[in-house]
Parts: sequence; C-alpha cells; structure tokens
Amino acid sequence: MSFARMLLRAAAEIPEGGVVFVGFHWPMLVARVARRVYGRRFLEVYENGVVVDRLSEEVPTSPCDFRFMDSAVAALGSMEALYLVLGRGRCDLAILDAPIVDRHGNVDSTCVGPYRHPRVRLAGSGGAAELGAFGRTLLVTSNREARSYPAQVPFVTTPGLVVGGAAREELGYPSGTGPVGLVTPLGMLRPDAGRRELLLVERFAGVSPDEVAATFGWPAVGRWDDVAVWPEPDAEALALVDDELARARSNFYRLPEEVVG
Amino acid sequence: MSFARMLLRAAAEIPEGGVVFVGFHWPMLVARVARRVYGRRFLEVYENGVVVDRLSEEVPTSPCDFRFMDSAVAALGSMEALYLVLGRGRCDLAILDAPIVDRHGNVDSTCVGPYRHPRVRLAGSGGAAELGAFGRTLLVTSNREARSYPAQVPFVTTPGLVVGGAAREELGYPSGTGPVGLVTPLGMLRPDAGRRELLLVERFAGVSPDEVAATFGWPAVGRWDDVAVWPEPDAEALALVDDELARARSNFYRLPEEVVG
Amino acid sequence: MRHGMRFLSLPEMVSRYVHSGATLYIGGFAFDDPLAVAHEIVRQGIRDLTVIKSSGGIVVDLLIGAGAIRRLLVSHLWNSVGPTPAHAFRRAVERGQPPIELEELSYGAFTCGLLAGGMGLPFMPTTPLMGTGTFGERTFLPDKLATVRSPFDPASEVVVVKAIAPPLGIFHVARVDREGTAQILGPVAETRLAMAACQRVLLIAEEVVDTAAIRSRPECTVAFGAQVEAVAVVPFGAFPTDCHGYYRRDLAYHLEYAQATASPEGFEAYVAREVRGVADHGEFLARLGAERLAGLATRQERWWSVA
Amino acid sequence: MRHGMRFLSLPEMVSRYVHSGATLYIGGFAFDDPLAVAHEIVRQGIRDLTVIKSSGGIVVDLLIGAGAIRRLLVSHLWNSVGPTPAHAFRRAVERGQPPIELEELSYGAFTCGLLAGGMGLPFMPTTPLMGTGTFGERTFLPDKLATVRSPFDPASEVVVVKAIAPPLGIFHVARVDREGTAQILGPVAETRLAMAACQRVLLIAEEVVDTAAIRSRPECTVAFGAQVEAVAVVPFGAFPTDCHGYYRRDLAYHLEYAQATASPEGFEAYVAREVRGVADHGEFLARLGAERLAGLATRQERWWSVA
Repeated sequence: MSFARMLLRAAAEIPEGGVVFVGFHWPMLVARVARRVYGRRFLEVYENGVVVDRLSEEVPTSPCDFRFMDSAVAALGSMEALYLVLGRGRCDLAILDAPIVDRHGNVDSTCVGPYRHPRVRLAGSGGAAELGAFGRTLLVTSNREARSYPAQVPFVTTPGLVVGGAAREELGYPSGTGPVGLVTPLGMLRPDAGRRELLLVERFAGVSPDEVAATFGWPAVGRWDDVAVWPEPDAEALALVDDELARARSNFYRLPEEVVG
Repeated sequence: MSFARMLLRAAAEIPEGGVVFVGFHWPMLVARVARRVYGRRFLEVYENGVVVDRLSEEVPTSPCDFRFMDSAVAALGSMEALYLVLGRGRCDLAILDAPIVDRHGNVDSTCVGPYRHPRVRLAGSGGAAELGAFGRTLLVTSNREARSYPAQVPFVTTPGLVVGGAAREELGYPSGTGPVGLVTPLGMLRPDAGRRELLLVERFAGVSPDEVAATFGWPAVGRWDDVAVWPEPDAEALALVDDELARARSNFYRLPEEVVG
Repeated sequence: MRHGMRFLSLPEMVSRYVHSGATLYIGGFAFDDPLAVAHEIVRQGIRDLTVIKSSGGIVVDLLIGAGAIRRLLVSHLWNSVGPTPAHAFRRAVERGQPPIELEELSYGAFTCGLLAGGMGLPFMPTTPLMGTGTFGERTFLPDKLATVRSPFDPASEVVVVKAIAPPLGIFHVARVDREGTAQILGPVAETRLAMAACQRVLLIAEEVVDTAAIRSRPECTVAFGAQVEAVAVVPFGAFPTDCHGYYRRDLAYHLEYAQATASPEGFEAYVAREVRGVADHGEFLARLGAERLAGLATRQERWWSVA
Repeated sequence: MRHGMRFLSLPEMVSRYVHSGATLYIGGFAFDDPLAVAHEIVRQGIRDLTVIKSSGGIVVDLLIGAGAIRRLLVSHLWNSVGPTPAHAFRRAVERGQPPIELEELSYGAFTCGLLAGGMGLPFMPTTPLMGTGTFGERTFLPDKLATVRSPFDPASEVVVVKAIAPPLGIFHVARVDREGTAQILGPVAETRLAMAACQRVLLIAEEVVDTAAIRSRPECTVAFGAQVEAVAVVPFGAFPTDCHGYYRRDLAYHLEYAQATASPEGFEAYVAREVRGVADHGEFLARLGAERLAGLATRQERWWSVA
C-alpha cells in the first residue's frame, strides 16, 4: 500500500501537457501511473534518445527495452536527450530514482560506504547527474529504511540543494534547477523556503511522528501539525496501480516486499 | 580546353577508395569527372550531412540540391560531416573552390578589397574554413586572371600554409592538414619542400613562362625546366568532360567563358 | 497541451511573433529555406531585424534588399544555382544600399555555436581559426570567438565559439502531426541544433500528416509540440529550394531572381510584383502555376508508408 | 576499397584486433550490447583490457568476472531487468575479486567526452558536476574532468571533460551492405559519437542487406565502409539485449544470468557451460533453441521496404 501511494503521489506531480525527463526504474512506473490513473498527457524523454507520448501495452524494463518503441514519436541520441532537451531547459520535470538521499537532496546511486571501499556497490550515475544538474527534479524512492536517508550521502551522484557545503547556484548549476520534491513511502518532502534542505510537507495516512523521526537522518519535520495528510487513493486508483504492478511483475520487475505477490 | 584540363587534373588527385570532402561549385564537378573518366570509387561527404558513393544522373547545383539524394548512403547533419568525419581526420582529401588564393595557399572566398569596404563581396566561408583547417586540401580554381593570385589575400577565409606570418602548425591547426595542391587553368601548384608556399610543379601543354609570371603574384616557378608537363587528355576523356559540362549547363551552371556553348 | 502550441496562418504567425527590431533565427541551409516567410515579413513591412541564418540564399538577399535587416549573422550568402551573385547583399555590403551590419562565422563555428546554445552550455571548442579573417574581424558580436588555454595541455590554445541562443527561430519542416511533432526527411544540416538553440520555435510545414506516419519514422523527428510555439501549414513554403520528400529546387527561379534583382530598380519592381503584389503565398504560387510546381514534385510513397 | 574494410568471422576479428592489454571501446547502451563479443574475448583468454563502455550491463559484468578487465571506464553498470545486481562487478569493487580499476563519468559527461573525441577537439564543456563524487574521485584518469574560466564571462567556471578517443571500438549494428555501410534502426544513444571517437572501428551486424535497403533509410546510417576496419556478421549478436528492428531483449535470460552468477562458483560454472563450453556464438544460440529466439523476433517489413 505504501508503495502504491508513493507511485500515485509521484505521478500526481507530472504536469498536464508537460515534458518530463524520466529516469530508469520507478520513474518509468510513475509515468505510466500518471497516464492510467490521472489521464495525464505529457511527453516522456529518455536519456538514450527515445521520446514517448503514450502508454505502451507492456511495461518496459528500461528505456532501452524497445517493446515501447511503438509509442515513440522520436528516436534520437543521448546528446539530443540529455542536452538539447534537458540541458536546454525544455523539461518541466525530471523524475529520478533515489536509492540514498540526504537532507540536502543529494542522491547517491553509486555506493554504500566509502567510494573506494564500498560495502555495497550500486549501479552508478548513468544520466542521474544530468537529471539533477539540469532538471527540476522529483526524487522517488521505495525505501523505508533509515540507512537510505543519511544526513549526508557518502557519494554525491546527483547534486542537491547544497553540495559539499556550497549552495548549488554557487557551483554553476543553472538557476531554477534542483530537487523540487522527494516522494517516499512515508510522504512527500519539499525544499524548505530557503531551499536548503528537505522537509516533510505531506504524509500518508497512518504515518507517525516516531516513524518519521526514525527514518530520516535529519530533523525532517518542523511542526507535525503543519504536515498535511495526503488523501487516501480510491479503490479505482489502487486497482489500476495493482494492474500496473502485475504487468511489471510479469516483466520481471523486482517489487518491494510488501507487494511481491 | 584549359577548364577541362583543370577538372581532369584535379579529378586525378582523388584517391581510389578514399573519403573525399567535397566543397561547393567546381569540386562537385571534379568528383563527377573522377568517377566518369577515371572510374574512381570513393565516398563524397558534404557539409550539410549528405554522403554519396555513386554518380547521379543529373549534376546537382549544390550539395543542397537533393536531386542527387538517390545516390546517398547517409543523410546526417553538419556537425557529423564537418566534425565527426572531417574534423576527426577521416577524409583522405578535401576539395575546395578557391576564388582568390595567395602564395601560402590561403584562400579568400569572402571579399575583393578590404573586408569592411570590399570592391566585390563574395559568398563568404560556409565550410571553407573547416575544409582548410581540418583537411588535406586540394584547391581548385578556374580563374586565369592575375587578380585571383595575389601574393597575399586581403581576407583569409581558409587558412593555408602560413597564416598572418605564422606557420599553421603553430596556430593550432592539426598536423598533416593544409593545402596539398592548387589546380589552376595553367597547371598544378604544390607546397614546396619546406611547405611554406605554392610552386608550379606541373603545367598544361602550351603554358608559357611569361603566362605564369604574369598570372601569379609571387615567384611561382623555381626552374622552368623542372616543371613537368601534364600529358594532354585523350579524346575520350575530353568527350566525357564535354558531356558533363553540357549536363551542368542544362542545370544552369555558369561555366567559364571559354566553354560557354 | 500545457505548452500551448497552436496552428496559425503564416500572416498571423508573422504578425504575432516577428516584430520590427526583433532577433530572428531563420532555418534552412539552401534547402528548407522559407522564402514564404521572407515574403510575409516584407509584406508586413517589418524592419530592423537581427537575422541569424547559416546559409543566406535568396531568403536573406530579399530581406536585405527590402530593408528588413539591420544586423546579419551568416556563414555564407549566395545564390547557389549558377552560382550567381546575391545582388542585394552585394549592394548592401559594397555600397551600403541599404546599410547592414554584417557578422560572420565559418559554418563549422556557426554550427558549434548553435551546439553550445542548444546544449545549454556557454561555449564550445570549435575549428581552429587563428589567423583567419573570420577570427579577426568582429562587428556587432565582438566576443563571437575567443581562445582558452586547455586545462589538459597548457601549451595548447583552443579556439572557442560563444553559444548562439536566439530568442526566436522560424523553421521550415516537411511535415507535422496534430500534436506538432515535426519531421524533416533526409539530411538535416544544423537544424536539430538550431531548433534546440532557439528559445522559442515557430514552424512552417508542408502538411499535417497522421501521427502513424510520424511514428513510422521516429528518427526523422526534429521537434515535438511542446518545443514549438506555433505551426503554419504552407505548401511549397520552401520554394524555390528543396523540401526533401516533397519537391526539389526550382533551378530556373533562382536565375530569374538573380536577373530580376540585378539592379536596385529591378529589385523594387520584383518586390512590388512578386511580394507586395500578392496577398499571400498561395497567390504567389498560383501565379507560378500548378504545372510549374507539379514539375518539381518528388513525393515518394516510402515516406508515408506505415506498413 | 583503399581503406580495406573486410568481412571476418567473429573469432577471427577478435583474435586479430583485440589483444591482451588493449584499450577497447564496446558499443551499445543496454541495447545493441554485443554479448557475443564478450563471450569470444573470454573464450580466447584475452586479459588486462582497458574497457570503455557507457552502460555496463551483462557484457561488462561477464568480462570482469572472467578476469578480462584490468581497467574500466563506465557511466553505470547494472543488470537492468529487475533490476538485479551485477554480481561480478560488485564482487570486484566490494571485495577485489578479481581486482579492477574503476573510473566513472556521468552519462552526460561520458557523451560529451566522446563528442569531443569524435569531433577531433581536445575537450568539451559538459554538465556542471562541481561537488559531485564523479568530479572529485579520479583513479586511472586523473584529468578526466577539469574547469576552465569562460572567456566570455570571467565570473563563470565551466566544467569540461577531456576528449575520449579510444584506439579501437567494437559496435553491434543492425545491418550492413557489402560496402560496409552500417545502420542502426531506431534510437542511437551515443553510438554516432562513439564510432567517430574511436580511431579504428569494428562492427558486428545482424545481416548483410542489399544496398537499396540502406539507401531507403540514409538517415539511419551510423558508419560507412571507409570508417570501418572489419565486419563480422553475427545473428543475435546483441542477445540478450534489443536490436531494434530484429529482436527484443530476452528478459528471462537477464534473470537467469543474475541467478547463475550470484556466487563466484556459480559464475565459474556459468562461464564453463555457456561460454567456454561452446565453440562459438552459433552453438550458444543453438543451445538456447530456435523457439526461444523466434519468440524475441520483432522484424517489421517497413525497415526493408524500398518502395
């Protein structure tokens, strides 16, 4: 249920008629949920040069899984996608999977533990640095564990609001870019007014202050009473998400344990 | 006749199996003559992204005259042609029309007279600077007048062997690039051993020392006896060139006065 | 769609977006040259434009002669059939009739400048141009080119071109679908880079096709609706240059233009007759005659097959 | 042809061109990933390679586990179905079994490095990466990234990436003609840039087609014979990833690979069985079975129509 809410909440951020740069993994499901549940129309741009404007029958396992090429309006290259579209500021939103994320919205998709002697080695950047450097970035994660939310990530794969002590604007990142939200199984975090760190602004029903305190490695709540509660999705929305997850599972998606059927 | 010899002499420079970057105007006719008279097989690359490997029925008036697209094996863009092919050093030869050329092989295709107050304004660079910067460049010209061969061009559109007093290598041009020949109605000039200026190394039959001295604005001959005589083309070759020129004329090519029929 | 792409007539498009004093990128590189747009700009009496175009051609020559251009950035300008002189350009540069400010880049540097602008980067290394007139002569873009020392080789100075990022561009394309997905069939020259570089993009297209045709050739897509402000459907909008898949260049027209515009008086008469003397591009085409246009057609079904 | 492109078998190609200690770019970006090449490299016992690849995938994971790689430059490495861990990569980086030297660039910076290398330019501005681990951590490419002050804005420091210009690259493409004109159908990721960047290019292709098919889609051409050293025709050479126009990825095989290679012993058994246990890619495919391969086929006639 929390995974479904996470997908739904993230999908609700996709602007009608917008151009959305979609990262690997959950962002691809988020885009599908936005079409199926909210009926949103938008353009999906992928780092390999694929541009898609409609739902494909099957859930692609990655942007390089060309079972969704029939829904494509453009087949370009990575320079076109990452720079001529994203770098040029044509995207309304970039959606990025965030395995480990810190208080400043820096994302680590490279390693757990020190870079040269990692406890766990992850996939690495791919275009994740570009999504965070050039995009208004919506971070999404299915993780519930505190280790996924340290105060400071060991390795900044994707730059957040403050990188190595300096505000991102000072480091040459274009203005108007950076994380605009972090969707977690607990709720939505947003940059605070000073845009320096992520605070929980919306929680899902049933999420408690203790759970939040135990999860985030920084004080992620100002006043608990100011945290909005996101309305529970209706049965129809959940049924559509369930169907989407069944399709994903049939294409070998590894889903969070709560939904593994 | 001198125009036909010029086309034939230039065409003979095209290497069998080579990759040739072909500039606008006479170079396009040179490439056709190389196929028709010498049976050469080679790839023609054009700055707009067209890559051609065979003769088209009609003579295209420019690389952007797509009546020759049926002979194309690739339809790319200018970045691909000018940089990914030419800039990367993939071309065996670049053939460039040279309206005005000086002793160092600098070409002016921009203006006669001072740049800001030209007596005659020409078309300007287009890709001519790139052909000279990145290519082993064969310059071709149909001009016979001394004004086309000053000691120093008023405006360097295409860099030669020495540019503004400095050797091209010192100015950052890649090694192995630069003019390798200048084909004129009088004969072929080549860089001298020190590669600093163009000297007549081959003349067409009937060309006299006086004619050479009156044409080139620098001492373009060492010892007259060292200047080879290019064998006169046979009737078959001339007939093919005539046919080619007839096709060009029917597509509105403005040919030198000697051949205007 | 949120981004509000809309279909307009060409006169509406020009009057809404192209104002006197504006900076305008014009697409095409001796193919897809939108003469229809130049005619409409002249008909509407727009002046003092800063025009950026890779290859000048008749489009820019006409705009110069009609007094629509104050500043011009090009890589070359000629009438490529013949070739014959671009007379209005020559009169402007040689005699100041009318005066224009001219800035030039080699086509490679021009392309790299668009690449930087299109990528959202401030500059780009480009062709070594040291010692050339193009590097040395600067007019209204005094910082068009510069050198930087390579951080990887302190002995090496590298020529760089400043990003070109025009506020507005107008491009001729082959076809669009209802959503504004636009395609060019065949070579693209600098089109993709230029479309990315322009902050706002206007399109004129030969026709609106079913989205299935677009999806059968997704590698030909050069823009999608969300990148585009407005589209005008203008058949033969690139006449007399080629629009690959639709028609080829009208060679004779290039010569007729050169002959007609060889003198200032001839130019004025030409504009009065061919531009101001017609209501719109449709009337211009009608005067040329259906037979002449049909003779240029090259439409091949393979571009429309969706099998 | 003067440039001497020739057709070879895959084993011949690998033995002639890919030597222990060489630096090798491997094409593909989770599509057109040439697993057939990785298998052949392992079968021939080639070691100590410096491998450059945008997206690691099974191809690189296998080469790491088999001890073929000493140094690796990638932008990411995973098994994208699932996704599941790339176990050999993890063992190498987490436990040094076997040890590799790893250097990383973001995919954008990697692309810009290839763009510079492909254009013949020494470096390229790229994604601002200041403060990231990718900018800060350097191993065997200590000057992979740097900053330069913009000559157009002295207040601005710009991140630049050094040109990537590998001496040798091997790429899977969809089809070639007899002259070696090569095409990829569909999206190309960084392929065009990488092919230009590599000094020498080797291709493996699904099939040889008539030149008429090539000429009907000239916008899909990614290389021509004169750029290419040698071509090997290897059907299903990109299995288990997609080759657009021919087949789609085998999802189950990705999982089977992950499960089989989860332990070092499993990895050894997998290589003994699937790689060293077969003579060539044909035998590997035969073991998979014609039915399984037929189930992946996506061939659409539109790519072959020359109407």
